[in-house]
Amino acid sequence: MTATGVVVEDTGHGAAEAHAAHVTSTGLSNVKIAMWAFLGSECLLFGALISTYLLYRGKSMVGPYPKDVYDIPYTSVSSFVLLMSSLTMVLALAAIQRGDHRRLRVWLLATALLGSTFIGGQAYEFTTFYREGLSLHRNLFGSSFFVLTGFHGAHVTIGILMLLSLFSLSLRGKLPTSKAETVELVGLYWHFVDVVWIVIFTLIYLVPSK
Amino acid sequence: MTEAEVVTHETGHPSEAQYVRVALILAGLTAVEVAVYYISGLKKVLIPILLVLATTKFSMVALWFMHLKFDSRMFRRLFVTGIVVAIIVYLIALSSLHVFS
Amino acid sequence: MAVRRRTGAGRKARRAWLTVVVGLSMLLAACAKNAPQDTLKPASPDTRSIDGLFWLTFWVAVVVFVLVEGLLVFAVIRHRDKGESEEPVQTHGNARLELGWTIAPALVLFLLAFPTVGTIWRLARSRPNPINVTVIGHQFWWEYRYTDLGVVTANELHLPINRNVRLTIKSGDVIHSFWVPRLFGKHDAEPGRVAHINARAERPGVYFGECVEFCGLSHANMRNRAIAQTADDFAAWVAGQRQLPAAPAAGSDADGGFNLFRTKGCSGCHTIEGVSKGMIGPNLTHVFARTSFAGSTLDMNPDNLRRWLSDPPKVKPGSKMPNLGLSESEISQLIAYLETLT
Amino acid sequence: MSDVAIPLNGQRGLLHRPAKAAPGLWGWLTTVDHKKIGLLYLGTAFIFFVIGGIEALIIRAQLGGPNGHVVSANTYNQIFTMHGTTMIFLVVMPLSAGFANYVVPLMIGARDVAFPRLNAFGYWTFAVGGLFMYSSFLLGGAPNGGWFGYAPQTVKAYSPGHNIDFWVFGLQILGIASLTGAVNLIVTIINMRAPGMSFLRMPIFVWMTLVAQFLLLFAMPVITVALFLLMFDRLFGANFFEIQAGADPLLWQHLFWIFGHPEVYILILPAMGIVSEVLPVFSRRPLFGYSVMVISGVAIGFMGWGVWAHHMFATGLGPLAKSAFAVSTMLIAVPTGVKIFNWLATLMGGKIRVTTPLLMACGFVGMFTIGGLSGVTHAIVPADTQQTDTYYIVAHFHYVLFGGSIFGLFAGAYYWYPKMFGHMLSDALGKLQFALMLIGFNMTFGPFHILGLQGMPRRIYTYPAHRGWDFWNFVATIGSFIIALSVLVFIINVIRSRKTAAASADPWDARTLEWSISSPPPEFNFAHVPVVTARDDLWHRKYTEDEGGRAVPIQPPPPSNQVYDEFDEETAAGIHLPSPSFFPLLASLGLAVLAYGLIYKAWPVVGLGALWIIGAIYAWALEPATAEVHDEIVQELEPEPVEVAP
Repeated sequence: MTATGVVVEDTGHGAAEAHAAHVTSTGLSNVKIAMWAFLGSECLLFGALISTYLLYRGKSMVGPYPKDVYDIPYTSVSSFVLLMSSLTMVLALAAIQRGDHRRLRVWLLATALLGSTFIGGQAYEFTTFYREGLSLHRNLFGSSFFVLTGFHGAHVTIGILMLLSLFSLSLRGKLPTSKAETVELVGLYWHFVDVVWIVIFTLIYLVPSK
Repeated sequence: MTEAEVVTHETGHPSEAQYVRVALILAGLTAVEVAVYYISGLKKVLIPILLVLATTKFSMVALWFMHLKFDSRMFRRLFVTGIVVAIIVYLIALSSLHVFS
Repeated sequence: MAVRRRTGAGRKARRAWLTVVVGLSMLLAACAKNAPQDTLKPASPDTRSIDGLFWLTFWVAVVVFVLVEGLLVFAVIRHRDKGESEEPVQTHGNARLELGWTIAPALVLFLLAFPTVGTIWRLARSRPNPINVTVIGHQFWWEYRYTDLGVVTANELHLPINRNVRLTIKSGDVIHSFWVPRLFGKHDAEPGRVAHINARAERPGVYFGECVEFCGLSHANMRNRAIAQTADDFAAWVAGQRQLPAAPAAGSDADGGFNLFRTKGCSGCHTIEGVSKGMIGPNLTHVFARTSFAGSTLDMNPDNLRRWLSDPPKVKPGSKMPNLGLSESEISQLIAYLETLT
Repeated sequence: MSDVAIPLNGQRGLLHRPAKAAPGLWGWLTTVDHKKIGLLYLGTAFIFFVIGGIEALIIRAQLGGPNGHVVSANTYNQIFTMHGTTMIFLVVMPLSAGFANYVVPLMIGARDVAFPRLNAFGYWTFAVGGLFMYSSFLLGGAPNGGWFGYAPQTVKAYSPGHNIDFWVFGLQILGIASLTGAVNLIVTIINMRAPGMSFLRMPIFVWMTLVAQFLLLFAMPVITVALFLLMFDRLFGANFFEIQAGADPLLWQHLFWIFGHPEVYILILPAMGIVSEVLPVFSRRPLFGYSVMVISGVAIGFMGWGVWAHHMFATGLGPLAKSAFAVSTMLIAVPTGVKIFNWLATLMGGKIRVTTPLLMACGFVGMFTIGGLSGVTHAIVPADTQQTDTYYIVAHFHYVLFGGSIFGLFAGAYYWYPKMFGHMLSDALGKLQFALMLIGFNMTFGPFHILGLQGMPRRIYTYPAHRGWDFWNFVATIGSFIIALSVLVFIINVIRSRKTAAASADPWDARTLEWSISSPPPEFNFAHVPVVTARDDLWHRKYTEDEGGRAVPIQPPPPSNQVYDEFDEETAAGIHLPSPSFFPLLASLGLAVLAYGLIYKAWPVVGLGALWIIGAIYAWALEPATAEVHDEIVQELEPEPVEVAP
């Protein structure tokens, strides 16, 4: 659930009265605590999917097995792409914090493009595996692999949607510097999705199957 | 990465150069991971190395890119609680399902 | 201020105390006359040690129960507002008390932990030279295969007294749970997994049991019986089970039933040694020697057989055996044939 | 609430947003006021409580005597599954959410929750999820796999109909509602406390709600994954639970119970919080050992994650795992015991006003103790292999869930009813309900202990005669109808309460902030945000302690506006309140459309549902964040007038 629909009215420049609602007990912003709590609970979600994969590793009765289909160099490139998208994301955040809206749009677009490249890579990998006989129905490896990486892919796609929304809002002048926190939230979500892929890439692709 | 000239921006966030340097290190670690995967000599030690590398990359992205190093401890507490609960609970579940033996 | 009626408060407290006493007395009147699946009447060494553990925990619980409930009711009655004007002393806490009622329960539980863990490991240990029986749970009946003795039967597990019997628990479809309360604690029958139960009877008799993990429509009709016999009765039973049933005399009702068995499709699901190889339903080679059938829900007699054969799903909803639409005469012939399978 | 809708201040968002809460139905559908949402939660949950109760009566009628045939096997399986699922997901959780939504902001001195529209979305998703699951009765059969739907039994091969699909998607929707509610309440409690309200000055109900919401935050994703795996198995032919493909039948049990056990603490902690508020007020003394109560609540929260496999002692876990989980289950009894002793210490030496909330709270302490004790017997693994899956377990969880949560929630209902509705519930009828419920409850679930020990399995739609079960089953059936009678008495009490005298702001002479404002409170709660100086702040504005430690009213009595929050029309108008919005409701309905589409594999409907949800979320995000901002401020805002809520 990405849209937090918060009503922290932006006091921005010169709004007169400081309502008690905007002064928070910890001085931190509501939406940021909400996002970190949400990311904490997402750890449990991906943890369960990864555990299911680890449980069923080496238990498939029929092929194809991980060794038959995995193309490590290919996947490491797409991991690199996602890693770099974290860099462009954080540069985008730095840009808006400096008030440089043009540079913000450049880096947002770069992040969205890198994310799309990653998703394209995943889609290609899925079709290749599918052609090699691996499917949800084929064996335990097929089920657990596709559901885990599919869930991650869905999260990346939602991230790309949010990045493009930020880009269009910025184009239409609806993303002022005072709204830098919105970009930071999308950034946190994006880095989290990248961090989950770091774990997936190691545990699923690199650690050899029994 | 030197701790010293970290804070160049008045809101206490690292500078752009800092971000690029962290990204290069992460890229390097990924390359090391893939390289280690192919070195047959390290077969027995492969899994610990991979886990260490993955944890390093994980914490670097979290600390630098997600600003956990610079923001309030509240965020760190929320995130780390989720991670710790997940790791403990799923390790117990997987070990009772005899995945590791 | 809320209106306080002194008598109302007293009456309420007494009524609460009365309920607790009534509840407690009901609990103590636990031993109904004939409860064949009563876990409080152990009939094997294992269930006796479980029973011992239960009563130990029970009496500890009773002490805590009387202490806590007594204090609760006493506090409400003794310290109820009798209309005095002054307020009570505003005590905030007492570190020593807190420490006390943290350590004390922990200690009691710690003492309980030793017998518990000890019994867990003792019950899990495999016993010397057992009789091996594979128990397979199917949707809605239990199958037993005496792998060493070459006997296959259903619903009723025969075992000799004072001999270790090692049950290997499996399932052919969903998760069931095999349990004869007076002989052993239950263990789930999980498909794709193998589990073991150590059974041992001390006195001959019929011990009742039931499937105890929800497994579908007729979960309630998936019962079983364990028949403990003396060594020679058991040997006689095994010998009987190993004999092939004699073919029925030509031209008799039984012979008609025999033909119906093969033409109406019964042979496709049921195995009768030397006649058919069907693996879906129970083995019927010596079906009439059993005291119950249809998941041990019906006693073995011609009337129940007739009721079962006329419409099996009505007796056991969801049973895989369909309603074959047999006529009365066909059912009579089939019953005649089944009566020869002793 | 002023009836005149003040015109929006000229900031046209993507779509027009009503400025002020409209009266009548439209006001309720678009409300973002935490009090109205709290009442919606409580009302909807009470309706489901009555439905769940009727299901219970059907079960008891079927089992009243041997070979019962009131309902068929299939109907019985649907009824007992829906009774379990309803009572847990549609009654106890929403009742706790309702009280948390209504009372927590008042207790911490806040004007609303952190994310009002997300709060509305949480309620509507809960309501939609409940109705969606109950629509299964009309569309071919309700879920019939038990409230925890063990895997191989609920895969397509053994549960062919759509029954289990409704269960899977219903729980997914309810999961979204709980997760959004958890995030909302966590941020509210952490970040929106009144000045001076440190963590250790918060009421215990707020603490227990916070722990329960963290348990929800981390437990919901686990069952979401389990349900997704089952959905992929049933709809798309995956083989997570296909035994022939090598799947492990224990995967579902582990995933479900890793959620399942924190879930039962989610069900009990709020009720424990309510009891910790009620007992001090009616004993006229502070809660005994406040900090120990907080620590034990947090300890239960953490240890709740280490005990789940005590639901699986009859499976092939192996002696090592069984011993470990036996010990951890015993350990978790310690903090629970500490809480009970602290409640007793609060009562001991108090001046106890025996009113209905107090009796309900004492009922909680009494009955929950019995449930806790029978719970400890389940930690004894060998004994548990005789007790699990029998009516002994059914007795245990009814003593903790009904004897515990329901008694605690009724204590909360009687305690906060004057605050919510502005008039009192009759104490006499309340005590009648308490007596009937206590007697009926013990008559129903006491005998279950006996039936369980006599080997009666749970979830059997019928049982033969000559098992020794007939008498106690009959007693239990009578008891269940007495419980039904007590609930009827409650309904009568509520209906008749319309005509009772108006309640003052502080009818119980209570201790916490929600009693410092009028009953029912104005929409903005506090005209002047309270500055908190002590724990149980309201009590310390009225009483001080003499040298003997006894409480004595402060002499000379302080002016009433220093104790209670009084305000005039002018200050009330100046307070900015979040504006209503109908997009949360819209987004919730989208979830149901998506779920129906997936069940019947009607891909256009799935597409429609997905677009509907995305559209509703975008419209919600792009909605103008504010209503009537005063004119002189409008000019100073930047050129881009419309702000975006993140």
